[in-house]
Amino acid sequence: MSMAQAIERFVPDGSTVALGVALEPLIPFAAGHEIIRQQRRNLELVGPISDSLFDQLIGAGCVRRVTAAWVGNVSEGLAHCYRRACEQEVPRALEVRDHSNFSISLALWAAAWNVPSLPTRTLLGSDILRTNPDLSTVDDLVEVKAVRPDVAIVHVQRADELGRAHAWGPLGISEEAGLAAGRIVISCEELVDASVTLSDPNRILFPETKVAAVVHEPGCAHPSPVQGFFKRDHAFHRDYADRSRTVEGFDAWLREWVLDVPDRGEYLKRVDAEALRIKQHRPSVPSDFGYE
Amino acid sequence: MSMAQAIERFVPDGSTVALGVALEPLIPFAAGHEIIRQQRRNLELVGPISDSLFDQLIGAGCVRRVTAAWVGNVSEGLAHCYRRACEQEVPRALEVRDHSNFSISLALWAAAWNVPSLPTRTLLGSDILRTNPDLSTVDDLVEVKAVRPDVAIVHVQRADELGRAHAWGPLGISEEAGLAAGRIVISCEELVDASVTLSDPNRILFPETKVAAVVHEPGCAHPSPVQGFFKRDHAFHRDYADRSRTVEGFDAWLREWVLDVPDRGEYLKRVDAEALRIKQHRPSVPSDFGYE
Amino acid sequence: MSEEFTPQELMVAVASREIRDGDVVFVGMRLPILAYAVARNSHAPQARGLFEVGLMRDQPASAFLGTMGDPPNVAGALWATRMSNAMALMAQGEVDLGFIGGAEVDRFGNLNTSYVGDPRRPKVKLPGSGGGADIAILSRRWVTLMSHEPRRLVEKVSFVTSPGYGDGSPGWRKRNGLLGGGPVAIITTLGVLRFPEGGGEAYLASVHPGHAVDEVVAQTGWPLQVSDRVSETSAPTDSELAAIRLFDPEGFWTRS
Amino acid sequence: MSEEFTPQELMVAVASREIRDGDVVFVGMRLPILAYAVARNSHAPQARGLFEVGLMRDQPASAFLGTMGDPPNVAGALWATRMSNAMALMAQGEVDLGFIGGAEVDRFGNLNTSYVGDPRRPKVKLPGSGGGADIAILSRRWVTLMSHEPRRLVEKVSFVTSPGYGDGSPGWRKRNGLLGGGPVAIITTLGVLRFPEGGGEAYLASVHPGHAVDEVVAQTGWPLQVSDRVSETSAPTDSELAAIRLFDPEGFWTRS
Repeated sequence: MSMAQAIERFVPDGSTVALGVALEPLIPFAAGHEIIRQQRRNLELVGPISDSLFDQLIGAGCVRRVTAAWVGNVSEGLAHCYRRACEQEVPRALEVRDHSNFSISLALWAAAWNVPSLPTRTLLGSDILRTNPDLSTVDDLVEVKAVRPDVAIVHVQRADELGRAHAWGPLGISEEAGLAAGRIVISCEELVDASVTLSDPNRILFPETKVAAVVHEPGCAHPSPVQGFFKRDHAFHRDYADRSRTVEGFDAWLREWVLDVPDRGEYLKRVDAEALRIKQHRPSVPSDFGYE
Repeated sequence: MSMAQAIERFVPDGSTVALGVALEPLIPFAAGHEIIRQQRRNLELVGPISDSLFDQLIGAGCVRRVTAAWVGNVSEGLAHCYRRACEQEVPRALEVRDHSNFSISLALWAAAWNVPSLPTRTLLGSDILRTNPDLSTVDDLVEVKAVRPDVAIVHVQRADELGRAHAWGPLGISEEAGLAAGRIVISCEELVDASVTLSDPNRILFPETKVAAVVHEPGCAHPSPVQGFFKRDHAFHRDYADRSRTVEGFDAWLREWVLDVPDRGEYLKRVDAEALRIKQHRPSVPSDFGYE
Repeated sequence: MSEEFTPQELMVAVASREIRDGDVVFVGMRLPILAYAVARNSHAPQARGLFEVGLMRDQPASAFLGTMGDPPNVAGALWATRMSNAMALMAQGEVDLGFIGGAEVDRFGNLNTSYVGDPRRPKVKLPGSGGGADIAILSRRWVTLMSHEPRRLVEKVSFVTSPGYGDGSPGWRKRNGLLGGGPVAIITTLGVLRFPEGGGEAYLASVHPGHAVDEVVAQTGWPLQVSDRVSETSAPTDSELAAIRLFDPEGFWTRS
Repeated sequence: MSEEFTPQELMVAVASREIRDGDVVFVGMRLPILAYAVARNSHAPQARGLFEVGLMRDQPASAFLGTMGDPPNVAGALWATRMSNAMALMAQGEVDLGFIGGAEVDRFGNLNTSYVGDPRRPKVKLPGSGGGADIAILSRRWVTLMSHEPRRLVEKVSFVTSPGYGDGSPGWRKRNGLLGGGPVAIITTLGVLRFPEGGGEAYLASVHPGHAVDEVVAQTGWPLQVSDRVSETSAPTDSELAAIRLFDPEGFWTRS
């Protein structure tokens, strides 16, 4: 399935979408750009941090609510579209449900385990408790209400056609986001045979029964890094931070990198992907799944 | 460190010990046998199911309390020492805190996250709620009180000297048991160089800061299986089930297989380990952890 | 009846028919593992098996399993994970069918696998719930398999490990917050008991070949209701038997 | 002072000295990553770094990091796991020291990284907590680094994202159920503020070379208490500077 088809089918207007769940790596920018091109509206974004993908979706007017621990540009600081939305309702008003990293994870575990909320000792004494209606205090514990995304979009290093996805490196809140979501859209650097994924069932991230689509989308995560495939494109992040300071700058950036780009293949031709490609391989030592 | 030293140092009388946390595979029988030889007393055992290791420790008089979902012999049925302890206080009275598989996992997650309890929708309508004081009902939810083992003893396929352990196959409640425990004793089939374990940090089961000891103990898990190393010894389980039906039979079994055996090396000479050894290898396809 | 079969083989065949194509099946140990294998090999090629040890499979394991954690069950698995993740799927209603073993069952489908007699000083200490209570409460529907004896099919279980329809009153499960739908069948060595739509008291739906309704009633520890349309259980087909014997070649589960 | 250094380099050196050998350090982004690298290279060879993305390391990464999730930080990691597992260690009190960045801090060490002004219509929307609130509440002790300006060191933060000592009253943290010990230092571009044993109001403990107490007081948004024993902050040593420049060769964090 193409990314355009996957977004068309599985991210309707009004969806609650988990994105960027591995934190800084493996952020599915290509999915976000397709959402923007398809002019989705009234989305709720769910994630821990987002390293400018949330900012782009907000700036493009796709987003009604953000449920997140941090929205910014990890190496550059503030998120300018996010600021404009919160401070000036430009391009539209935005509801923010603040979390910490730990509490957004617990909100997803609550949904994964199908309980109304989970308790934690974090957030006690924080004003986050005052502004997010999904958090409440009982005795010396905070109750974190379940957050159930309609769909989690997760980029991984490799997957097979049937949705068995292998990801490695830090996983952030990938697992709970996928389990909590109604369904999962997988995007992958490499589409591999099932003999590869099933050779290591411990590395399979999700039950295939939750996976609605597999999109073979190399370079999906640019400018975020992909262990074994791509380094992070720091300069690209800096350029985005600079240009998104003004509405005009952001609009020009969006035209150049999203609206006037038909798909990821075309996008990658405009990036020096070779310079970012990881060339020295460090294969893991295999595990023996023999049984007889 | 030898298993004898590890048990001597990290499993004092009165300890709460998590064992058999991967369920049927990787059960650290050698650790249990050493606990019996060292005549530990008043232990609390924590685990999901135990496939006769708990039964042996109970029959040997080491155990004051069992907090578990199931105590028996997975292929053979009832656990005879466990029955005698519960029904006749032979060799001593035993307190049982019944759980389901899901709730014992949650009890350990509660400890891992340092909250007093976690809620769940399982166990509603079950009499388990009536007998286990660690479970209570609030509205339509069950609160599962945290269970914090002093030590978790975990057998794995390979580990390095510094405690980075690789396990594969189904993991049951290994992760939450290790995180919940005050410390972890690792036993491994293969003691490997750190270059092996660090080649795949995603497969490292625990933070090394929790690992108190690494014991190189091949065959530790016999008669339970170890993916890639040993098949399950069904006949051995059946023999144990038959002989443990009576106190006398159990005592003779215990002398033969535990008390009169100095260590695991000697034990393995009395087993047809070659027949159980897994000989056909099925290596996982490596993942590329390259970064530049 | 095309050839001889054991009571266990019949039970496996009947159990396999409870599996619908596309079901996610929470597979217990012993006979249900075989039932899953048979169903996958015949009418339910799209079924998925979920094992509480932390595995999902499509194909049955290609060698004999003594336990669900045995190495052949891991090789080729679609997911090897933590138990709590498998339970998460069940808590979300993503498990269509579960199998539970039991030592005792009562007329409302409540199972006891914990204590016969007073739990403080039991006459018999049974192994406990394992995942049984979880399946009984959380799976969409479930089935239990049991030897048909008056001491096993009892008026009232002395301990409800895995709840069926509780006291049998309408809406008992919903009123008590149980998410799943409850038991749909008790498959015994003599027949198949089913429950009315929405739950309640078990009734005899079919009698296995070679047995009679009166005999089944006599072997049941409560006055067993018998369906007006009680039938004879269909014997295992040749292909069902072939599959059972393929996956249990030495009769470890079905001939002992 | 052996050679020229930037204010950021001094801050990194000072921060690294907060790390004790054997500490598990919850490493934030930017300057703290460098501080961890410097400490490991000098007085704290047994320290471990924990990253909220889900990593534990001993050795600092052997190539430049723009974020903690960059590939060089994964290669050679001691544990690559889920964020919630890293948080579990911190919730258990297994994290000795945390670093938190902040836009605003007040006299009681409360940090704001969320909203300047009314949260319903903020003057400035800041990125939010990330793991900041978690570290502030759960780590045994923590440190923040900040540019020393009156608009950043304020009388009262408009929003407490990451609590320090709350309203500064004795026992505020304990009374409110906060597990960790709270902030121990605010390392700024001008000096180092510390807190009395048991928490309370920050005081000026040392002034960076080239700056004066009066200047620091003037740049602080509340009447800053000054220690009787206020000293000059020790400049970065040659080896500290060498380590900083080894891990930030292009001055991405320390020279911009």
